[in-house]
Formats: sequence, structure tokens, C-alpha cells
Amino acid sequence: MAEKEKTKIMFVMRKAAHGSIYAYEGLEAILIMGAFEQEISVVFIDDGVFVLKKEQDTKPLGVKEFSKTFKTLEDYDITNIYADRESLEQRGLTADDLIIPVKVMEAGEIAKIMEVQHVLLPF
Amino acid sequence: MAEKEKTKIMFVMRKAAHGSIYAYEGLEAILIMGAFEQEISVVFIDDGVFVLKKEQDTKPLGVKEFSKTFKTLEDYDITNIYADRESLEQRGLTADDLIIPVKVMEAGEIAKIMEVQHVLLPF
Amino acid sequence: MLHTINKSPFFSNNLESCLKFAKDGDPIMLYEDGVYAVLAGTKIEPAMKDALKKHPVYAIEADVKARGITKVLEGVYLCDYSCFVGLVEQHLVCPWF
Amino acid sequence: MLHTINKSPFFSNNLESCLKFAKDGDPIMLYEDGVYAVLAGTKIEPAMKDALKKHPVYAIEADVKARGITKVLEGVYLCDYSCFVGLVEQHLVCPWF
Amino acid sequence: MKFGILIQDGPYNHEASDSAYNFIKAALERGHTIQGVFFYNDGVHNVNKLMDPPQDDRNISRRWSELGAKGIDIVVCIAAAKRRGINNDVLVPNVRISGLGQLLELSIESDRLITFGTG
Amino acid sequence: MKFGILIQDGPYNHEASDSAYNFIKAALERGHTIQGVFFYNDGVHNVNKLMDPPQDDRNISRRWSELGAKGIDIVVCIAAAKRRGINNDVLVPNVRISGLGQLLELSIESDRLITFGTG
Repeated sequence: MAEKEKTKIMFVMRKAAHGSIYAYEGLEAILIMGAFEQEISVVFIDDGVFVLKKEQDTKPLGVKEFSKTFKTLEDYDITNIYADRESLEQRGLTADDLIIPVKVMEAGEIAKIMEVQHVLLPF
Repeated sequence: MAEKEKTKIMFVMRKAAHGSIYAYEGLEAILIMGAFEQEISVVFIDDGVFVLKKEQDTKPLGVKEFSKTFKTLEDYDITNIYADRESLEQRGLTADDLIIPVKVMEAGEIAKIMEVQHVLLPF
Repeated sequence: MLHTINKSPFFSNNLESCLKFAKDGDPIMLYEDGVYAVLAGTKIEPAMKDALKKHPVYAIEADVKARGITKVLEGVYLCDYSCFVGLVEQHLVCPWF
Repeated sequence: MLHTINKSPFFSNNLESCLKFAKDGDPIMLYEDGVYAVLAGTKIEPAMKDALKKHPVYAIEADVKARGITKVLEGVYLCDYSCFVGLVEQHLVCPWF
Repeated sequence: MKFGILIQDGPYNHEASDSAYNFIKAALERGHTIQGVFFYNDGVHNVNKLMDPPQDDRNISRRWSELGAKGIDIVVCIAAAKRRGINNDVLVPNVRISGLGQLLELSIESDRLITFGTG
Repeated sequence: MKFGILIQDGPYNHEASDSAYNFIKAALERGHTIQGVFFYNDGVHNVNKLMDPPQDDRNISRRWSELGAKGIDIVVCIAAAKRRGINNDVLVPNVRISGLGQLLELSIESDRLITFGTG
């Protein structure tokens, strides 16, 4: 019996952390979906790259620090994690500033990966 | 007996119409406050100028057409209505495109009027 | 890939980002406050004219009319939700929120 | 007049509008996602450096720390809500939403 | 075709809910199937039965309930709903609360998933 | 000084509610009076008693109720609340629903009014 093809789902993260809940609820969705053996990928564009910024300390603010949770994506075999080069650059960031390793790519390359997805989920 | 000084309240309208409810709920607040004999003024800045665009027809969309209600502000003696010149210009609009007469002013002049208010309410 | 935009281009960077990622020929659907992009004579007209050379650009007519937009940039297709659905039939959807 | 900004300057035009209306000497309070404006080395750094010449610029430290912003533009005052309240004691508040 | 609909924004405050509804109506008219509607983020506020808009305005929660009555599966994310104060006590009929796994299922089973949101 | 607080945004989805709360705490510590808190637009969702966030997260509606218990006048706009499905059945204690006239009163009676919002 042929194995059923996995569904390709990409999370498109474009919102900053803490000012709105989208990044956090996006992460919750990624973790749930990651548990179900589909082909999950995540791309960080625009303010979304801020979500992965190292050294976040939310204690003084009194909200959850969830950036560290992105480290667990590896445990779910979610390793296709991308960031838009220009978005990083415009924000003075490099891959070294991020809490997990990401594949830094040009917009055109990212668009090609988007195109082969079954679903794009924005957060 | 000295008359009690009126409170100067200015509504700062910066959001477009229909995509979000702020402009509409802002108008509801203006109308209520207008009934209470305070010194109400309204300024339209950025996408807020779109709220007054003539020829809005919301029937096909199935939502309320409230731009016409701004005409009633006169009945409440709310005549201090301003619009930022540059905001209009950047959107290809002039005072003639607006459903009510407004005083078109430069940002610096508007800022001076803001400064003498007791309260600024953003919508 | 069909790109959808629902925010005013004067307020947010969504249209700008969309245009950076969209491939030549990709259709763009403007709806809600996204339709302000089709107004002629604005400061974003040059960017839109450029976009119109590369992409079929659609705008929901009900949203355009609701906002009193009468001067529409040449080349924009005003359409209804049936047309929107038709585009989704043919394309993966990339929403720019 | 105290100007308050709570949105990322990379996403919305709020900071830009604020700077257009703010009078020299008017303090600016950055909080929530507004604090991303104080990060050094970004594309808005030139605009911010210019703003810092004309305005006292404050940013809520809890928001700055929560976002992992460690390289802060020189001249920005990191402060707490007590300082925010102190500014409101002295100024009419103009929120840029 | 089978369409999945994700709604991330609350009713009235933004137009997302109206756009999604208009899209669904048009999709049904074109003979498509709506595989399901999933409410996430502030979208969970869409199905609050206590909504009581002015007489001359649309009742958004009733719309969703009516679509549910037609057999469309309308699902509200439990985590997002609990956080925001939406539970079975205030849910309109013909709508159910369930987990994020339902969004995954909707993503897999739909030929297309389209999102309406966000603030 | 007497401060008035206007909140235009819902809980959790945006940070406005947290910022307003932090501002109020700091104002009280500096010896000021909070003349009142007015919830408008999506802000009305702040006082929904059905909110049930995860154990390790803050309960936003409880916070407002606690401030109300301390004697601060917490008012929810009736028009905005009805539209969005907030009524007395789901209101936390120590909070009241009233009209927009209360926002005018708050504007007049406060030495300063500060707004937290919007999406």
C-alpha cells in the first residue's frame, strides 16, 4: 500500500512578539501540527524575524517568554525554518541574533518554497 | 455666577472606513458628546481623511453607510473640523472630495490646535 | 499563487511585502481596506502602476464602492466574490496580513 | 504634548505621522511594539537619530527587555511606568494609534 | 472543490468576518463544498450568542449559526476561546468547540484553505 | 492628579490591556486618583468573567474586577458591548455597563485622559 502523501503546511510569521498574540498562537498551532507527521515549515518575514530574537526577558513585563519554545521544533522534525534576508537586514539583525538556526534566503527563493505548499497559514 | 468653562475635546481620526469599526464608533462618540455642550473638534489625519470621502455606497457590502451622518455635526454646533493637507494630498484628495466642509491645514497648525485641548481621543 | 491584501497601503507595509515576494504573473486580490490601493492619483500610484505591469490586479467592487473610490487605476479588474472564489480555485492563497 | 506610540515602525506609519506633528521638545513615549524603534542598526535609525535631536525619547524598559533589544540607540531613556505617569502629569497625551 | 476557511479576527471590529461570509456564500453558489470553518485568535468572538447589534445592522453570530445549520462544520479553537471567555454557555447553536488538531485536519482535507484576518 | 483611562482593545490579542494595567498601578503608587476606566471598541472584551486562561498566564478580567473592588469606577460602553456579546450575564463583579456619556464625564472630570489601544 502506497504511503499517503504528507501535506505541506507553511506558517508565514510576519508579526512581532508580545505586542500582539499572533506569534504566540501561531507557535501553539505549529506545535500541535508538528505532532501529526505532516510536512511543516515556518518562514519569518518582516517583523516576524523579531519573534526569534535572542535574549528576550519577559519577566519584567509579566507575560510568557515563548521564544525558547521554538527550540523544541527540532524535536518535532520541523527543520525547514526560513528567514527573509532583507527583513533581517532592515532590522539590523543577522542569523546570529536568532535563538534557533534558520535558513536565511532571498524573497525569490522563499516564494519558490511557498509555491509548492498545500496551505500557507499567516501569523 | 461664572459659567463653567467648557471642556475642549478633540477627536483624532486616523483610520479608514469600513475595514475596521474605529471610525464608526468614533462617530458614535462624537455624536453623544456633541449633545452635551462641550467644545468638540474633530481632525482627520492619514487614512482618517478617507472616512469623509464623497460617494460612498455601502449597499453592495451590506454594512452601514455612516459618512453622511457627519453632516449632522453642524446641528450639534461642531464646526471645528480639520483635515491634514498632506494626508489628503498623498491620497489624491482635495477638500472638494469630502462630504462636509473641513478646514484644510498644515501639520504644524493642527498641532497647535491639539496642544490647547483638554483631551485627545484617537479613532 | 494568489496574493490577498486587506489593509490600506498607506497604513501598513503589507502591499509592499507582497510585491517583493510575488512572482511575475501572480494575481493580486485587494479587498477590505486593501482596495484603497486602486485609487488613482495617490502617492502609491507609481508602485501600483509598476505592479500592474507584472500582475493581474483584482479588487472587490463592493469594497471599492463602499469607500467612495470612483477614480480607479487603469488596468485594475473590479470583481465580486464569485471571481475571488474563481481565483482561489486556480491558485494557492498567500495572505499578507 | 506627550506623544505615545505602541506599534512597530517597520509595520505601521504611526511613528512617521507622530514625527510630522510633534513640536521640537515634545517628549515621545515608545511602548509595546513601539519600542522596536530604539533598536540600533536598523533602516529607521536615521529617522530616529533625527528625532532624538529634537525630542526626548523614552521607551518602557520592560517592553524593550521582553523583545530582546540589547543594542539601544544612544540618547533613548529607558524607563518604567512610573516615569510614563510622570510625563503624563506634565503633558497632554497625544496617542498615535 | 473543498474549501477550508480560517478566521482570525473578531466580528464588527474588523471586516474579516464579513469578507469570509461573502466568500463562503460565493463558493457555495459556485457549487463548492465548505469543508469547515475554523475560528482562531480573536476569531473566536464570532460565535458569541449574546451579540445584540442594532436592529439595522447584521447579526454576525447568527450568520455563522445559520451556516452551521446547513451542515457546514463550524469549529472554534478551545485554547483561544477559553483565554478570551468563549465557552459552551455563550455559543450559538450549530457550532462546536474543539482543538487545533481540527485546523490541521481542515488543512489536509481541503483542496484550498483561505484565511481571513488579522487586525 | 485625577487620571481617566480609555481602553480600546481586547485582552490577550494585543498588549493594550496590560499596558493600561501597568500604567494604573504606577499612577496609584505615585499617589494619583484613577477617576475611571472606560472600555470602548473591542476593549469591552476585557471584563468577560468566562475568561479561563492557562494556569501560568495572567487572568485579565480578574485584574479589572480587583481594581473595581478597590473602588475604581470601571465602565463598559453599552453600545460596543451589546454589539460584541458582552452583557451583565458575563460581566466580572465590580464593573458596570453604561453609555458613552460616561466617557464624556470622564474626559471632563479627569485632569488627564490617556488611551490604550488600538489593533
